[in-house]
Amino acid sequence: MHFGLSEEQALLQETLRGFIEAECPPTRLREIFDEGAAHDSALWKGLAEIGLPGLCVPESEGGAGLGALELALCCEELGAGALPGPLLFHGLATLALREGGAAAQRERWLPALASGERVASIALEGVGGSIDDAAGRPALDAAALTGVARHVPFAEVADLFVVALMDGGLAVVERDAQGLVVEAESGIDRTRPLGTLHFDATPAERLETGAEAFDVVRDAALCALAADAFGAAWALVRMTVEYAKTRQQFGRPIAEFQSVKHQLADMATAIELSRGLYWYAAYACDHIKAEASQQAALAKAHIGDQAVEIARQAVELHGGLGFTWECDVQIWFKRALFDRAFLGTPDEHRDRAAALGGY
Amino acid sequence: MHFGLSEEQALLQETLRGFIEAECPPTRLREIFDEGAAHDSALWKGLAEIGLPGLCVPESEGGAGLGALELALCCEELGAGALPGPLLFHGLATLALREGGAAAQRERWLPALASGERVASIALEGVGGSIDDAAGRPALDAAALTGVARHVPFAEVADLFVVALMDGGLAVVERDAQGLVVEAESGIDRTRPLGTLHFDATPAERLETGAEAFDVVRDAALCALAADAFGAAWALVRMTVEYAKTRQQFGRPIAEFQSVKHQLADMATAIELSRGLYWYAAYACDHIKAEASQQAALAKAHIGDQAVEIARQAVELHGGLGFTWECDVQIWFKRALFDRAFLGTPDEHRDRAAALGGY
Amino acid sequence: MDLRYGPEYEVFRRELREFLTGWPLSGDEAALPQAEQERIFRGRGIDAGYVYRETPEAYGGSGQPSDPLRDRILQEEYGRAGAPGNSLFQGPAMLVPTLLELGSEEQKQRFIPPTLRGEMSWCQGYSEPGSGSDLASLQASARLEGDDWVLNGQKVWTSNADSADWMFGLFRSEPEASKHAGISYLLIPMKQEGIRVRPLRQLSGAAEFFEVFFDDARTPAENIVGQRGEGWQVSRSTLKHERNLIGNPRMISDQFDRLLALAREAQVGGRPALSDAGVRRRLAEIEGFVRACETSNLRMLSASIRGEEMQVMLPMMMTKLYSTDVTQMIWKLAYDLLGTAGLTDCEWAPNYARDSTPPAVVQNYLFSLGPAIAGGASNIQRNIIGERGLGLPRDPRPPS
Amino acid sequence: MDLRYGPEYEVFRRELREFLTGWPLSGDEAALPQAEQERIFRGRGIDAGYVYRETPEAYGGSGQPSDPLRDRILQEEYGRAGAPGNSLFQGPAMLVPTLLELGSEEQKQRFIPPTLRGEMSWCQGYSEPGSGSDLASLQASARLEGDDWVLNGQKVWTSNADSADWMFGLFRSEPEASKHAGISYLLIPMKQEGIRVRPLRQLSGAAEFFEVFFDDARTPAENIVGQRGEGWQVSRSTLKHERNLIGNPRMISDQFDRLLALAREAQVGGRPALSDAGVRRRLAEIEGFVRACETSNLRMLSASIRGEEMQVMLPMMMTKLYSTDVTQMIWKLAYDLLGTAGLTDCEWAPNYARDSTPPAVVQNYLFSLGPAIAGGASNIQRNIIGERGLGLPRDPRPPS
Repeated sequence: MHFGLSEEQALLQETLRGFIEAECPPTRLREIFDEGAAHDSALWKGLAEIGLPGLCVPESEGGAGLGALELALCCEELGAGALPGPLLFHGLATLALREGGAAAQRERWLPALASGERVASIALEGVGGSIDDAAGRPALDAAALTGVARHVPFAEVADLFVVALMDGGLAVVERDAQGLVVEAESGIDRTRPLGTLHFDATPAERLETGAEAFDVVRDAALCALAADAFGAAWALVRMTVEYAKTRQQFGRPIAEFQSVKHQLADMATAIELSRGLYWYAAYACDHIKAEASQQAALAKAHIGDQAVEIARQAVELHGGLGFTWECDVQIWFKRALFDRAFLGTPDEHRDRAAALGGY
Repeated sequence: MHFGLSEEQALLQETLRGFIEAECPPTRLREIFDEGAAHDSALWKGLAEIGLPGLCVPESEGGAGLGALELALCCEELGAGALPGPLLFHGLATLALREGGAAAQRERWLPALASGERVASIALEGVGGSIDDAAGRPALDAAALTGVARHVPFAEVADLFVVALMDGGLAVVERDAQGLVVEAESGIDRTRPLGTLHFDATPAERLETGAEAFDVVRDAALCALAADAFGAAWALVRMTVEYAKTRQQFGRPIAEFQSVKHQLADMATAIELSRGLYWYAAYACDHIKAEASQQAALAKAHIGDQAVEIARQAVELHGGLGFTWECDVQIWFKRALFDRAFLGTPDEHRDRAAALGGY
Repeated sequence: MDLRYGPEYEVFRRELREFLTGWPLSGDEAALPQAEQERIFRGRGIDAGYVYRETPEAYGGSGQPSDPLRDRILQEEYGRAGAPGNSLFQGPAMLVPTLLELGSEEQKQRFIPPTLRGEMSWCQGYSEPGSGSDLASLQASARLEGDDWVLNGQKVWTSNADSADWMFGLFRSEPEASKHAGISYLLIPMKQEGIRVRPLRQLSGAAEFFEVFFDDARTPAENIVGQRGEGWQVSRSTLKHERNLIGNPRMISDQFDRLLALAREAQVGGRPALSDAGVRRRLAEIEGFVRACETSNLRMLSASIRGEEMQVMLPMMMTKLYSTDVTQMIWKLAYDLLGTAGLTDCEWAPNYARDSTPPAVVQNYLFSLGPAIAGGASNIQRNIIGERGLGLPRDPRPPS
Repeated sequence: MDLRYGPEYEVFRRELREFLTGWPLSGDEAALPQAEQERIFRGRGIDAGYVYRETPEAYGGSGQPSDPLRDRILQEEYGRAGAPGNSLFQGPAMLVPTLLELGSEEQKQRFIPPTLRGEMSWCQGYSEPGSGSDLASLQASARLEGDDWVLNGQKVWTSNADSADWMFGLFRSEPEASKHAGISYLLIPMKQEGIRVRPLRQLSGAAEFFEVFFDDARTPAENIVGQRGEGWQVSRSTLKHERNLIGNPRMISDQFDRLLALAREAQVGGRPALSDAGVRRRLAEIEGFVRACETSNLRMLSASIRGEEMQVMLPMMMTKLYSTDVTQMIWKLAYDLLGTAGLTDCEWAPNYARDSTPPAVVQNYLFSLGPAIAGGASNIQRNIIGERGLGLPRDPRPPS
């Protein structure tokens, strides 16, 4: 019995953390953020060198064969560094192919995704606005896809999309397929741009067991977003602690004011004690299927809310500076807003958790 | 245009405040509270001497002819002093008779109620548990009342009850009417004991325009409870401010700890700025009928919640002492709990306010 | 208590409404540039005794006696008509009252009339990067050299610094004096070589504020309001005027109305948001706070009508802290109601606002974080309420 | 990460369950008084190596090596069976570990075995009316007179003071020494003339605690644990043991289960509470906090199994503050679900609890206010988290 990270898992986090510190420190992050060019090919290449695009790809297709937990652990680091790039969504797409693809489909697509040669993304939201609302999703008729998918991360960059279908299944669409028009959205989080996909009889291939894979991908996605928000929230706490130690007002660092100290203690407590929530939910995705959907919904809702509340307080504690574009707090704040809203708000997932929990 | 107290209204509050300070200081309050004998006849007589039982009784029947606003202003003082006794409910009963009674009914009952010679109470809740749910209330067949009314204040003391009926009307029942059994409840607030009335073909008289009067009494009651909670909450803030100034820990008064100071500032702000809410709602009961029901529901819900939250913090700031029976904080805490739950919880009144507000 | 306005005021309101039918302008005037139209209509308001009511006619106001209830009616009716009345710009709203109270006769004559006519525009130079809630620690300096003040340093959070003709600001003129005693209140022409203005982008992406850098900028020695070293007191007087503006009573209520309108259009879990018990209850909970703001405001207005401001000192101290929180509540729920549309900036724009150009909810949500910071952080407000309002002891101070 | 217990522990659990089928007792033993039955079954647990596992056999324990996972399994299975295992009374739970660490050999032999057998009962004398969160300021005094300590002063919040045979407590023995250095840790017989015990009624009306008054009470000089003036350190060791008891992992979850059961029975606005979107959402919100507690607990258990407590210092500091809040959330909603039934104390008692004597929700609600106060107020916890956990500077201290 061990509810903690194995050496391999800890090493995975350390490696990614080290990579982000070296390759995307706040100065570089700021450049990417201000340019709005969130897919930095050098960063992606670096991630590929440490094998991360293949994290969830089976070893037989050139990946590391790991699961939702390891993906979430990586996402904590992505959130902590607010790393721009499609890794989270790419990981989910590979998971979808692994779980839903026939052998031939896996062999056809996964190797190039594992190596990072090609980038994949997910398109789970139609025009209905609710994650389980299939009616608004694109429909696949024979091999032709028609409809609209909104809020697709890195829509302008990905080579491949895993698209949720009106009938509950999943399909794969290539970027250059006929009749696919990509429209950029003005997303709130510049580290992860969004777009709308318009399909007009676009050639697409149905994944063999897509309906089952949808549940797996959705639950893993909720855990990954919770983990990203967790990492972002802790980064905000650390940033604000450092600021409070140095910012002087009334002749002393504001950290000496008890109300500031207590606010920081409450922020740290709220986030630190929710770590196990995402750990457990992600572990359940891999090993305790019966609990996975409810735990993932709870983790997404809970950590999404906590992270945005922490971000709000981080802005406030940074004073006027926190309200500026210059201050890095905004980068993580918007990261947390994205994690909270993407694939459904906390209220929506609480409604799901209540139903899944039998109450 | 004057949204403030007239000289007469201010004098009314001062007079009652002075009376309570003189006749029911904390020492006397504590005796009454520990004995559980909340109807103190000397106190009632004193209130009668300053005319308060007749506050809402028309001048023609020996009262002061005032309205829901003046009743609420008095209730603020009752709450501030946690004064034991039936004045609030008696006032509402006289309001019901005034609004719902035919001339003969008013002449028959109001004079003795105005003078304080007899005590009245209200029985608005049946077994349904919701203030607007008439189905659970007692039914009047000819002049015989059958059914159960719960949570009737001073059920064992009142000479007269105004009872809400299943058909939406109101009836008057005398204490010694045949077939009326009074069962004491173990109420949470020892300053205002409760009982259940069991009617078995009990003689009762229907008020002429009871259905209209019910709405008036309900709205006035919600304002009165909001005002009582308002007074109780401010008393708790004052009490806690005084305690924080004197209680020493770590070599200084705890009021010097910034987090304590800020907590007190938040408590005071939450309550002080809701004063206008009860003022306005009560004024609306008297003068702007169209707004009365919604404003009263909002005031009851809002102030009820704020007062209990303030009470919770008052307990916490009093430390171990606050958790004891000895400490007077508990008296006001339970007063606030009563005001919050009696005639419906905040959630219920928010549901009503939403419907009344057209959303 | 009596919420009726009384016949005299009803007449005033009726006449005012009649007057306001003159806006928007018609005929040839309707073709003039917007700013010119506003100038014309504001001038008519001054002539009619509706605008800049208490400023003497000699300085370009309409010289009416103080009457907070007329002020309220004016605010309500001008607001309803969307007509240009008292300018909310910092010149007319903050500098003019300060000059009327503490300026020299020459300063009054020179600055007030063009400011009220909108021909001279102002920005405020108070905050600095190192001096936010602890404003008195400001470092920007003024040194008297011959007949000029020579200014160096930096100001921040300055609205309209790019367009303003003049700044009223606080500068440290007596470096040897104690913190509060070394500050002077100066009037500075903005269009000069020693002043550089840079837009300050907010986290929402908008740039409504500026940074102002002084590098041997100059202003004539006589452009000081009050005495050397008394600038802190002078600025408190300005802040008093700011606080005395009880504010638009509808400000919070308007935001709540927009929230309600949004809720009528929004969906939660695929169903209309208003059919959801949880949403309705959150709305009613917020309405409780909104009505608390509204009625507190009404109470302060009443006290001010009767000259009983001292009786409402406590609610006056509390109002900013409270309305800041309530504004955040409103936009937090609005943001939630967007659902995944909250992922994008400007996608959602149903007809939820009164005006024709509704700013995006996301922008409002982000902007609602500002007031907790601006003009004295919420924690400072709590100190003031605790110490001045409740009589609690001051924090222990570190050795200075 | 691996939440399976592994074969060795599955065997342990199977054997334990088999053993626990022996409770309740049967046959003639079932007729014995309850306390006697518990004593018998606890003795069997000691013999089987399940109870007081780490206490040496010489002192009446079962002398097993430390194994937090076995401890957890024991907690779970004893809890499920409702069987008497490790006593949670303060003697076995707090004094015994302290004596094992810091007591003299004579003290261990004299006090531990009868305490574990339940033949010697204890109460704790720490808090005083003037010394709550600032415990080290305590004033109750111990003066060595010949061969006895002579005790004066008052203790408060003492559970079981009416029935306990002995008290372990803190007394100021060196009045000249500094605050923390003047305290001794003494063992005191309760049944003596100089000690008076008075029940302390809580705001809920229950009297689960006592005040203890010392008026020249006495205890022999040798009944001191550790050295004179070192009582503060000795008591920290006791508190360490208290903290090391990570606590019943199901404590918060059990309360949430009771809330859910209540929600299944309750009505809101005349309809089943669970059909109300707002109620369901509040429940799910609380469940998020509950699962956070549960999984944090699991994490701390894991760290303790692997001897890596230092890696979870931060969550360990935070747990009390957090679970206090969560408990309040649970009972606040429960109280709300009562509706107007919350006006009366004991009216509502559906089958919402596992045990046969459900305490009223109102009582639980009132009781849930306690933990924020007891054992170090929440504000003190926040100071600790801020200073020790996040490395923030200490508050400025007043001149002492």
